[in-house]
Amino acid sequence: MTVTLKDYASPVKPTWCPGCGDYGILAAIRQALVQVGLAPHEVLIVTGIGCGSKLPDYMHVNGFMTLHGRPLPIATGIRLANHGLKVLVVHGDGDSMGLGMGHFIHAARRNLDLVDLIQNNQIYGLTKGQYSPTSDPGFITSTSPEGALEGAANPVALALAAGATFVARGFAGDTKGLADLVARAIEHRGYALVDVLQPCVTFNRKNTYDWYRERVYNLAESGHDPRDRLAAYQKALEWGDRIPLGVFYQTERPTYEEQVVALKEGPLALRTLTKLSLQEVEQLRSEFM
Amino acid sequence: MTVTLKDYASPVKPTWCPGCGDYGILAAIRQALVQVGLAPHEVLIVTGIGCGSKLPDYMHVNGFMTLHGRPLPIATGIRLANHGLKVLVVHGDGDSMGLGMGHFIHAARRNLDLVDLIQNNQIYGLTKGQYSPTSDPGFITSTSPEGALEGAANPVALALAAGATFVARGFAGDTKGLADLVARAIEHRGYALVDVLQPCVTFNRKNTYDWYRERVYNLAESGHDPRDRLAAYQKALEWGDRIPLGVFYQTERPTYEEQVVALKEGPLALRTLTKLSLQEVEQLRSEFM
Amino acid sequence: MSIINDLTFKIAGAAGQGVESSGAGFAQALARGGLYLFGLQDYMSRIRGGLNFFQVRVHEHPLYSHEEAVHVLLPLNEEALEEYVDEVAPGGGVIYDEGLKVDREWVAGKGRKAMPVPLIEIAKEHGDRVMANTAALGAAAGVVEYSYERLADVIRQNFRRKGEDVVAANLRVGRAAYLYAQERYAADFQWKLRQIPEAPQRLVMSGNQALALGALAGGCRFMAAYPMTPTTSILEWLARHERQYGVVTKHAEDEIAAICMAIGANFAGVRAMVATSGGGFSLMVEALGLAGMCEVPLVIVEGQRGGPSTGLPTRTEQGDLLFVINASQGEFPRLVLAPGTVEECFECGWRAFNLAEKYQTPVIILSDQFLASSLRTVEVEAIDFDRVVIDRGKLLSAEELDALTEPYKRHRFTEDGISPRAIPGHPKAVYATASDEHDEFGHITEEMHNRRKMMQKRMKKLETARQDIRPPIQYGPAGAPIVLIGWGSTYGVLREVVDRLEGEARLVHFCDLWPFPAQAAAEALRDGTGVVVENNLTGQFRRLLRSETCLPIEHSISRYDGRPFSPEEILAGLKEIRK
Amino acid sequence: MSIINDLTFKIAGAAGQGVESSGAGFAQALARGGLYLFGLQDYMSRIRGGLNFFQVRVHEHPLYSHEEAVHVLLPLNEEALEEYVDEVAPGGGVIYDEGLKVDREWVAGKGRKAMPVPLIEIAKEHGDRVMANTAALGAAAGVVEYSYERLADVIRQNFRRKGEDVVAANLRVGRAAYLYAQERYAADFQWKLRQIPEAPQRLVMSGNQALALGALAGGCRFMAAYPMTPTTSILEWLARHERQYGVVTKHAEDEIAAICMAIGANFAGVRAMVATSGGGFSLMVEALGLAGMCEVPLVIVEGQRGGPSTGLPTRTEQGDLLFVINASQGEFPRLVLAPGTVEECFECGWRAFNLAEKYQTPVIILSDQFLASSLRTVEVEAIDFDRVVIDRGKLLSAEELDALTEPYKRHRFTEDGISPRAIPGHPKAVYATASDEHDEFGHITEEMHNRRKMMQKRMKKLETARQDIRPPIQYGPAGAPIVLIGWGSTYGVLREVVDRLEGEARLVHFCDLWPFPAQAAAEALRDGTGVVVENNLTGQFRRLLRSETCLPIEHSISRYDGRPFSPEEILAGLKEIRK
Ligand SMILES: Cc1ncc(C[n+]2csc(CCOP(=O)(O)OP(=O)(O)O)c2C)c(N)n1
Ligand SMILES: Cc1ncc(C[n+]2csc(CCOP(=O)(O)OP(=O)(O)O)c2C)c(N)n1
Ligand code: SF4
Ligand code: SF4
Ligand SMILES: [Mg+2]
Ligand SMILES: [Mg+2]
Repeated sequence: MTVTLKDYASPVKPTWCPGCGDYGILAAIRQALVQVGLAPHEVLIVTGIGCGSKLPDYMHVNGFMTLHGRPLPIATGIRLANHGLKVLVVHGDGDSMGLGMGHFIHAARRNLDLVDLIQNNQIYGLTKGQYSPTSDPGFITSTSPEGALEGAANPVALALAAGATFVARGFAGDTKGLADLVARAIEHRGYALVDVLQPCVTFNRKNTYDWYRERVYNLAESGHDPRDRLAAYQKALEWGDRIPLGVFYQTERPTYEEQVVALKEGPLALRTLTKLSLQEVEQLRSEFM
Repeated sequence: MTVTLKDYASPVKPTWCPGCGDYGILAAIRQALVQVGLAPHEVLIVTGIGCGSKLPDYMHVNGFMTLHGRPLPIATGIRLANHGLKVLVVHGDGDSMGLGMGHFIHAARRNLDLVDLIQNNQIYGLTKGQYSPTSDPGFITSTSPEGALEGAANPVALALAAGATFVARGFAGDTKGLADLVARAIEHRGYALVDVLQPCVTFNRKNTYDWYRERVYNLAESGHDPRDRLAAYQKALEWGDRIPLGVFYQTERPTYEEQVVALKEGPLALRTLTKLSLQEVEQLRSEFM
Repeated sequence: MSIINDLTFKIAGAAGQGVESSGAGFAQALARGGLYLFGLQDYMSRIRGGLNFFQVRVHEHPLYSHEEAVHVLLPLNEEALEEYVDEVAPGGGVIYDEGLKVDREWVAGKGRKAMPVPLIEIAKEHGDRVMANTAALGAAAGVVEYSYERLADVIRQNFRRKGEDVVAANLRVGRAAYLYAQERYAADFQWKLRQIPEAPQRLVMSGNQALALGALAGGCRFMAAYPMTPTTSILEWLARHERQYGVVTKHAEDEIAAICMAIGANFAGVRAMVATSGGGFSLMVEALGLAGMCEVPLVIVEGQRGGPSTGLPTRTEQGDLLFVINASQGEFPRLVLAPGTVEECFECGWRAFNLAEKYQTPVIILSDQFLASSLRTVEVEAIDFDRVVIDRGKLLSAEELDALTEPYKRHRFTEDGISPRAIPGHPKAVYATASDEHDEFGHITEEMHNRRKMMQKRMKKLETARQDIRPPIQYGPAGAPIVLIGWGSTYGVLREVVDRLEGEARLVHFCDLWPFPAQAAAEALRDGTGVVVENNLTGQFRRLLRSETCLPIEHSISRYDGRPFSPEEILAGLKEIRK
Repeated sequence: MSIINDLTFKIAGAAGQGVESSGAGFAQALARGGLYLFGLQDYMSRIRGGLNFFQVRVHEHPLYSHEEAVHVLLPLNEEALEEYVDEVAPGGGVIYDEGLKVDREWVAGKGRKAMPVPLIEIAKEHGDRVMANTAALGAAAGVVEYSYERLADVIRQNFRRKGEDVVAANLRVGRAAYLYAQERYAADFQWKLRQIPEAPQRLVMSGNQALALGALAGGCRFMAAYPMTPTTSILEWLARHERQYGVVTKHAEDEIAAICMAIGANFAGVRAMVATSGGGFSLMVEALGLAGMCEVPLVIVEGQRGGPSTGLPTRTEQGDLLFVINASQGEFPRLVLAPGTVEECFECGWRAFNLAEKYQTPVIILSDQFLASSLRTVEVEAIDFDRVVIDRGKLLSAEELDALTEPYKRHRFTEDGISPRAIPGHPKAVYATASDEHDEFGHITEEMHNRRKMMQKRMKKLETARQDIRPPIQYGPAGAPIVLIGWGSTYGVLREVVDRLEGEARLVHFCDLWPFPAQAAAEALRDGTGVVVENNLTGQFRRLLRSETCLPIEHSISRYDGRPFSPEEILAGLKEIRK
């Protein structure tokens, strides 16, 4: 039985603003899942809190809409409990680069087999337009009346420095390209970052569809070699007139799950839970005698 | 009146294990402060919780021994309240790279004028020897009985990716060299990371004085140009047989404090707090009419 | 017969349709005309679409609460009309754009007046389509025959930044709609609004605004926060005033950082605060204890919303009372204030900083979404800047420090538990303190006797602070048989209930909650049938009262669907109880 | 006259001198001989230096508490001798290395026997200098004339990993010191220890160990934590058993991550827990509410230590009771269990997982440093693996899911509030849930009626859970005039006090604290003079009792210096009260 887009259809209507980049991301994720042939029950999407984090409500899929900033550690627990599930983390730039910054770095170095997709609109959408860690310096919002004073957090550069094994950037305005990228991220064995440029048509009047379109270019087409970590880092620092899209870096390293001895026999969640055997009890008791 | 080492002397005897690398760091910090000519009342050392974080108790200086993982945001508040104080953050690898990872990245991109010194013993000392985010992969401890399964967090690489303006590494076994490095960090205008390799003689039997001594070499002597961010990144990834010490990267960028309009007239803490003037009251009221 | 200056106006529509700005503009126009108002906001956790409303009750006398009945409904789409038409009082009317698909018969059949106006057409003809909301306000004013000039004032002010032309066009649109509606519907519409000649100017203010203003007046010079409904606007308000009032604001990377920054700033000698909601406060709990332990002053605004967890993020609740009183490991002194009105918000705003510095410990202001976002007209003198005092407690001046003859002890044992405080930077008062138990100097020690004295010293401050804790506010006739007991944001609605019950009920309202004013509470509650009214499910205040006074209050009225109480609802609840 | 099998032995010295390992070894040797013991640990928050001790009380009958008087003191340095010599009972003695600078006259003048032994010399002569602690244990055994063979057993076991030679050398050292001390001092020393022939084997276990063991037995298969005294050893213990028992442990990057991981694992269908102390729990507060809201089972061990903030990180306190009961914004069901003994720790360990899955909500096990680290001998059957039940509540099996005919509703409204639960992965039960208020399917909604029903549904679980809440345990004669009231780790000491007061007092001990067993409490406390005994300053349990039962207990005995109660201290407190 092949999976089709219809399998992922949900009756719930998105609450996003018309034109929001999140529609493109939703379409791309659905498309990617169909491309790789995963059925809804095989997939679990973990999100934070923010406009984009409502995504699992808008498709037919297992989902857990958790806390602002915390989907990554929750996904970690899910993967360790059931590495049979394909886990996608989907969260905003506030989620991932604000409250969740620590978890983000640790997830990258931990290399669990999951996809980490950032809906990066460079703004706090759901709380109505404050600047975010990824906002361009000088960006004026209600909490940065004199313009953002900090250097922007760069998910791609940070993931590289943290040791991520797959690092990519997509654009919500290019559903097709994004779907391909997400499909590649799903197929990557290990932690896969997909930083998605996502226009927020309501609160970010700077980084619009047009603003991004004028700047983005394709890394693969430009001859970038995704096995070269240093080149990837150099590309990661590029931002402004030209913004690279595509896979910055990909490498192989054992996943965390693979290395956990207790998981060698298969997912924990699928084992039947039984009482300790008499022999086990005896052995444990002997520790205390 | 010149400042001498004696000015920083405290009657309190350190509780550290004999031979602990923290003694070297304490000596280096005192030495550096004397070198740059700062008196104890001009300095404030903010620490977290861990063996090394007890440091302010062992010298005569303003200090705030705060929470595990939180000295950076506390130091941020202190700097914004009184940028007349020279602020040093001193904390462990658990502090800075575990609980405090998010704050670390944000501190680096924020570029407040402060020194961030990590007592990096690649272990949790005070809680008796669990592996830390900076532990070498494969390192066996009570919480990593099969060896640490994650890539080590690399403070230098992360600080570079986050946009830090001064990034250095020192070694607690070389007090003199470390003192110089700390002095340079103090004199740097902006966020200055000093990642210090600190032997824990009790719990880290791998990364010992000898282990480090056999590997460390001096960046400056090796011809590294600290203005080259890409080269710095390349050097940052070096770890194993050879471990670079010294300044990886230094650049100039306006500090955060400099950009805050409300701070242009000098430190907030030194202004006299008065009631609003009649005119101010009138103006504020008019907003609501 | 006309009903003059006593009505409720409700504008409702999708997020993004301008419900809030229109409602606020109309409210302002009414306040300018000397009328009192109470404005209630209701919005969903989404940026576009859904259904929001802004409801303004208007009167000649001061108002403290909304009420359920609506007299003029202004739905901006069909859904809003359908949802709210039943709230319209018999004889009341619905003003809507002619273009909406509305069955006039159906509305009339419900006994409500359907008053279609070609709002979009008028906007297009006299200005631009985007001015349809101006037309709606104009029409509303026309139906109730309120002075168009007052609305024009507000239009002029609000569109000033967009240029002369925009102002002029809006004025034309508003007036055309006014005349259209007045001509067709006013004669047949019972409710009227008239401006009060020579009425004094008043302020229209929300709880958040009053709090921010109070904080600024009270010397707050640093605020760190992470955006979170319903307190984001406090940060935003102070950020807007950063340049002119020398207050530094920091949108931090998370709530833990925010509270730590505020602790750092306070430690360094600057009055600093944070504002958040329950979820953010949850993250602040560890650092709260740090402030308590190290005796660092700190002001925290906790604006409650529907819980648990993310819950109902844009709605109201009083679900965090016992949480904030007991939050963080171990025992240390804290003060908790729960203002009930805009005036109390302003006062708590500055008072909290005095208490925090006086007792060198955290002070929590417990607000909620309803209080934070509801608007009220208040007299200019009620927001009393003259009464503002800046009392920094035992803060040592540079001169006092110069004169020190003994080594400075940051945590000196004293009778009242409060140690003279030096801010770091003075050569005579170089000290380090620690979140570990410490001695008088701040040095870490585990020694038992010191420990006991330090615990006693810190907790002594809570006892000392009782001198500054205010007894509950009582309203209504002493000896009334029913005693309504409330705290925080229910003040207004309970006051209204007391008024309506004319002698049958009185109100005991708690603003100062911790240390709990047990004795005053026991006295105030001695007689009558007590009814605790709370916006939560488990009766948290009732439990607190029992724990602190052993007074078992039998009755309670509770609501926990994210919506504030209406007076009607409480009256119904009381009827139930008295059965 | 000799006193047989009733003494307290105390080894004290600097951190790093081997106080803990020596004490534990000696304890084991005694337990092997059929004796009962209670071992109390006391250590500072530093890795080397300072002053730590390990105190072992020994008896022929089961012990539940330490007591103050020491009979054999084994100081490893001068400081330890000076600090503790006064605790030695008249006639008791001090065994120490000849090389220590000790004024024998001064010790003798205090009425204590000075018993110097050339421990280091003996160690050097028969083995190696590092074996001085073995010599010390040998000497101690010699003085009380305990069977050297039992000590030898333990030496053999503990040094096995270091090779034959090391074992042999230690055995020689121990024996030499034994003989030396016996020869010189035993005749003149009153206290003796004799092994009990044919006594059954017993377990020597700490609270942490019992908890970890109980959790493992109860099906815990995932644990995430961030190291924090006093619960780190739970993580470490499970980590050691990871390979053999298929339990995954994760030392997380922080406590927030730890609880989130455990929530993720539980959500995915694996019994998972976290362990921390108050500071770490503070950081977990937000996610606690997530589990409550999304109905995810979760077990949290909170080992209390001296607060507030970092406080006294290696010491004990019962300061977090009201915090854990009220933590997190909004209202949701949680259960709180506070075991008082090693046996209760084991039982709570597995019971908590059943409760968490049955009610699909967080269960908190409230322990403390004293309970976590004190050792006790318990009968093998008391750690009762047979009674362990694994009850996963309304967890739907794959077969049940296959048979579903209607769309699966994760949060279905039911009579008892508990919805049948599917773990994600089954094609018939694809669902998403949210920390926002949601409908039965898990979809986000702000609708009022659903909200009220969902709140009621969740809180209904707390009512349903009352069926599993146990009444307080009563010990001692019914009708005794004094009623000692305690919770958690004070069980043992209060039981001892009851025994000593022979009929004058009884004990009411609470393990299950939330939902509070109000009715059972009221019944148990009806008669007698109540005295609440708590390891905190503000009387948290007393306040809880008042809030839940309106029972005002007049008397209390409290301690808040980070040290556990001794029976002597409570007896003195009672005397004070009875005056
Ligand atoms: C602990 C906590 N703090 C604050 C919030 C309020 N909050 C909700 S969404 C959000 C930010 C949203 O920004 P982002 O993550 O970029 O998502 P977007 O809305 O832009 O998609 C914030 C601050 C929260 N829910 N929880
Ligand atoms: C919130 C919190 N979690 C855990 C702890 C316990 N703790 C104290 S120190 C420490 C780790 C120490 O490691 P590190 O930061 O590397 O410092 P070191 O002792 O090695 O100098 C931990 C986990 C704590 N104090 N606070
Ligand atoms: S506010 Fe921005 S991010 Fe949120 S739904 Fe609207 S367009 Fe999208
Ligand atoms: S445990 Fe390690 S880090 Fe801590 S004081 Fe001892 S040597 Fe230093
Ligand atoms: Mg965003
Ligand atoms: Mg360390």
